[in-house]
Amino acid sequence: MVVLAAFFPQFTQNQYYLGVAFQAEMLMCLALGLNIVVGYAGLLDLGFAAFFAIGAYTTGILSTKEHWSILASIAPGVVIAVICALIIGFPTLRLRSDYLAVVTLGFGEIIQTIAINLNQTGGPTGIYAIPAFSIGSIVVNSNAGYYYVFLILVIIFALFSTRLRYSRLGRAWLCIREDEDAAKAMGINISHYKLYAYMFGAVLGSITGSLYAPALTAISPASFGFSESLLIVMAVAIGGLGSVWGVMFGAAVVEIFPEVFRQFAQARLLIFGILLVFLMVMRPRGLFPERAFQGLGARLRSRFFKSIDPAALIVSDGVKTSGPRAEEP
Amino acid sequence: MKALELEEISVYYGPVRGVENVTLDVEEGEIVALLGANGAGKSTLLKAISGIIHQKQGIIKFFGEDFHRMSPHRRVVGGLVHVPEGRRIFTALTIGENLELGAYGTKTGRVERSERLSEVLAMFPFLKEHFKRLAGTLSGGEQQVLAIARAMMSNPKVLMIDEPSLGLDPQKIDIVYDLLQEVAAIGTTVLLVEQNVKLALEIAARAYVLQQGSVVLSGVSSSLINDPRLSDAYLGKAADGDH
Amino acid sequence: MTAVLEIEHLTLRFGGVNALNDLSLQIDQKALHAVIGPNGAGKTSFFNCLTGYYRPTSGVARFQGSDITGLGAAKVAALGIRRTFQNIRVFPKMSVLENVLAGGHLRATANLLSITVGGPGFRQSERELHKEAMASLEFVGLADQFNNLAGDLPYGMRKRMELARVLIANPIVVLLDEPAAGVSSVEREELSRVIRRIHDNGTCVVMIEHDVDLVMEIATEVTVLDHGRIIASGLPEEVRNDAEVIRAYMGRDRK
Amino acid sequence: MSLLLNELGNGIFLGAFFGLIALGYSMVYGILRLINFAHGDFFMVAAFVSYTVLGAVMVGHSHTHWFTVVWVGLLVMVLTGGLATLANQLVYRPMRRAAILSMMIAAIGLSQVLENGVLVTPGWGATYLVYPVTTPPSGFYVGSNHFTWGQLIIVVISGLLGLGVYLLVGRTLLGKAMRAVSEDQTAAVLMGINVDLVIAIVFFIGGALAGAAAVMTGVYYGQINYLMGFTVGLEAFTAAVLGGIGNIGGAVIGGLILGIVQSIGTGLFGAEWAIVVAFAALVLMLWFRPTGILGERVARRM
Repeated sequence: MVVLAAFFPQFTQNQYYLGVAFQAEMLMCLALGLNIVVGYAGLLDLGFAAFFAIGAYTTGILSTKEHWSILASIAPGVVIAVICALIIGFPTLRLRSDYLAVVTLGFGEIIQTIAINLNQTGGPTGIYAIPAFSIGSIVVNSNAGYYYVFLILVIIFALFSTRLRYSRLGRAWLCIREDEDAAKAMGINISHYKLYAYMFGAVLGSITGSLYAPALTAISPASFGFSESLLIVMAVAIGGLGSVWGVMFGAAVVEIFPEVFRQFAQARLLIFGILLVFLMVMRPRGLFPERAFQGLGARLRSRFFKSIDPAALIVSDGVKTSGPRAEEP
Repeated sequence: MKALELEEISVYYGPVRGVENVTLDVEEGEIVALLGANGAGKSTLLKAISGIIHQKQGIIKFFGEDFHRMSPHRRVVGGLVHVPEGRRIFTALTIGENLELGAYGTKTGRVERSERLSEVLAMFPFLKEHFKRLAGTLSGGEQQVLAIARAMMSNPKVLMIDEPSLGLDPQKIDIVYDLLQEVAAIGTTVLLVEQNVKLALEIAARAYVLQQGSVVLSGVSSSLINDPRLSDAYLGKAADGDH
Repeated sequence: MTAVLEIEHLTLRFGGVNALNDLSLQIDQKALHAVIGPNGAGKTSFFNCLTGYYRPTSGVARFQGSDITGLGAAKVAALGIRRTFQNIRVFPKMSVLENVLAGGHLRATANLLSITVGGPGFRQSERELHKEAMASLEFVGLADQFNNLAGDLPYGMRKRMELARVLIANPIVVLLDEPAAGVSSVEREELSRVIRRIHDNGTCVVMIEHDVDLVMEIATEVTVLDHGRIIASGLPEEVRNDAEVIRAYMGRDRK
Repeated sequence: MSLLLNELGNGIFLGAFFGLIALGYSMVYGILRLINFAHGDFFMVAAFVSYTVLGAVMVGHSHTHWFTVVWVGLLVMVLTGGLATLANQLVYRPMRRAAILSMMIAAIGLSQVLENGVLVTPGWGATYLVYPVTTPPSGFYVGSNHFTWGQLIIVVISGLLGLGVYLLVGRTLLGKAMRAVSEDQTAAVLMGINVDLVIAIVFFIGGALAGAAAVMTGVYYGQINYLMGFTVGLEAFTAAVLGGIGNIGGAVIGGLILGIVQSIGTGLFGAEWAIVVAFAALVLMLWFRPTGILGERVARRM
């Protein structure tokens, strides 16, 4: 699949297709970031686009006004995003998670409002003439080029998400999602780990934003509103909460579906909403929840921890049972 | 006339057995006790009868009528009331409001409801004194009294009550059991779940003993009370110690 | 005699009700201590007070000499007091192995940096933990179930998995809330053997159990609670023949 | 001083709207623990429905018949209540056992359906529509501040509706059943309460109140838009949380406080910062009193 994706620009020179494709990749990146918060830790974040905006605006401002290189501007974006995640997360993570949904939603609105109303952010028109992304002498200035940049980013994020998922961090998040009381009994500090989830989500969102700015060369507040946050939530919810593959699939559907049905114009979002509701009623955990891709995920994982093969650790002289024993020793 | 008939009732919680193949019956006007240690399936059985959990198989008849497809709130309207374990009174409502809700299902008019209310309050004078108090401020014993009174508001044919003595001190237990006898005296059939064997057998005519989800013993109270198998069901078989 | 847990005058009040009433008790490090008593006696409340899920109204609980009253549940767990739950609390959407790994959360040494950026520390720590987890699963006889979802396991196996999840943490004290409730007689044998082995390894076991046969079989000390008070305490045989205990279980005559 | 009085008056006026919509959020949350994100859109749909109905009945009339507005308002209340109930029956009721997260996502989906549904409906669409009826500018002075009769009437109607709900929930048998269901659904079933019916009624009442707020919004502001539900819904929910969600009195008080805070904030910083002020108030509130002004602390038990 990766190979297929790698050669996609070779098959088509159609800029429209390439544009849609890299938008889809971008949404995958964002969805992978949100998946850490919603899918792993089970916290509904409805203002995720705020972190996307923070990355995009930091890069936009630094590269146009201060003439920083795009690559260098990623770091300050990440720092600001993490600080924002702490500020908004710290007071609210103690609360019931449904309150968090509202507070994050408000945070998203606040960030957008700030972007619209400050001079530094260019007001409603935003920032334009953002320079191209470059590493050394390689300058990326075509749709195909950004297609590859985002392809690499998707792969990095997917691997990173998988790594987090199968670390003590990921396990702690899942425990919190499944049962907070039992998680405490494992010695997991609930509020710390919720904050971590929130911070990691912010980092991925912000990096995506930093690369989005040069890809479009212009950014404006309209791209970072609630509807963008909503698209990301939908990608995660449709694909399957917590599943890296599912989330990427969901992002592709969310981006491509409305494009395919473009001739229905406005009705496509209506149909989309109906499908989302229908999906949640029928499959509340999404199309491909975790472990639906068990085979693939397990293989990826064993590649990851080459030397850790639990099956090889079964010692034959252990107390091995599965079901009733024939007789007592 | 049989008030309740259960035939081969089985209930599972996912993979976990609740009760298995339980058959029992309760005559109209009778007090019958369900005994057994914790986890034996007594509460599960009551929940299946009142319909708040689904039985996997078996038939439940209420005065000869099959209850199978009837939703739980309609069973209450039909005259079968269940006072659950832990009383489950509405703590944020006043005593009076709790009582009024007890008559919710029986679609009587306002006048009849207030008549019924004064009847019940006459039976439970304590509640009359504290009519406007929040139910959450009552002590355990008082809450149990309220739960019984609330159940009586609908003038039930059958009252099922789960562990009325739970967490109460001895005087309160006496009060609650006196009340249960009064309730039975006015013709209400009572199905009583109780851990406290002596207490239950004192007021019940008959009893069924559950162990691990099945009926292991049943009979009239006077003969059960001296049956050694009854104490086995609680304190284990090894009465002489086998170490 | 070294008391690992010292409980002094522990009282817990809910609304107007005393769930625990002036409980004082010492539990020896070498003990397999059973807490029994009729439904509603306050046994689970007692566990919840010890493990930081409830804050007692008054009284003190000490663990290895230091005060743990009012510490949060995660902190108590970190000290080495681990528990199981009455209605088993597994993480249903995680695999059996991962459930157990989660139990070893605090033993994994990888820090945020090595998890995110990489380095040998992470892989090393994960490998160690996986080994430990498989060993714990073997200990309870579930090694071959490691890749199944915890939510798909039958009840008895979930109970054993919960034990493995406790064991991987190398706890000093384990509190088991009704380990044998609702399991078949075959599984019960399995559980009782596992509990005894945990105890033989030097871990202090405190268990709430209704199966008096099991208690008589494996416990070294028994405490009987009724209405939030201790009504008897001592060796299993003593407690069993105590008139008050029989009364608490069988009830008393009225008036 | 006079400026403050003016902001206070505007705040109460704004708060009346917030409070009405907040009631719907609060009641549904109280009973299902669900943040019904679609609630603001019930309000929006109600505005469009009333626009069309009023437009139809006003044809040929040169001046406004307020009696007509009232009965159209009542009709719209019933229709919006019906819409909310229908949403419950079709979406939330089948999801009663699903995770609350999935329910909230379904609610967001429903909100999208309603917004885009209005967007594609012929005659409605994306542009601002001019409401067929508006309140006259005549009014009265308090000191040097001018308030219109329309504002006063709207505050009074909102107050009466709020009082009605308060009495319904507090005094009637149905209201007691609602509180019983919100505390303990199983115990409520054991009282013979039809829990599904009670939940449906709660949705109906919440929807009806949103319907009333919609007609008054249209009449007062004179224009409606398919996105109007979103912001107002957000603010109303904030109001519900401020007051202590699940609490009837709290919703009204939270609405008033938010209205006043926002109106003063707007006076100080400008209208574009209104939503920032609202959320800053919310976050501050959650810092210091996580359960809201009237919310009680839920006992921490396992």
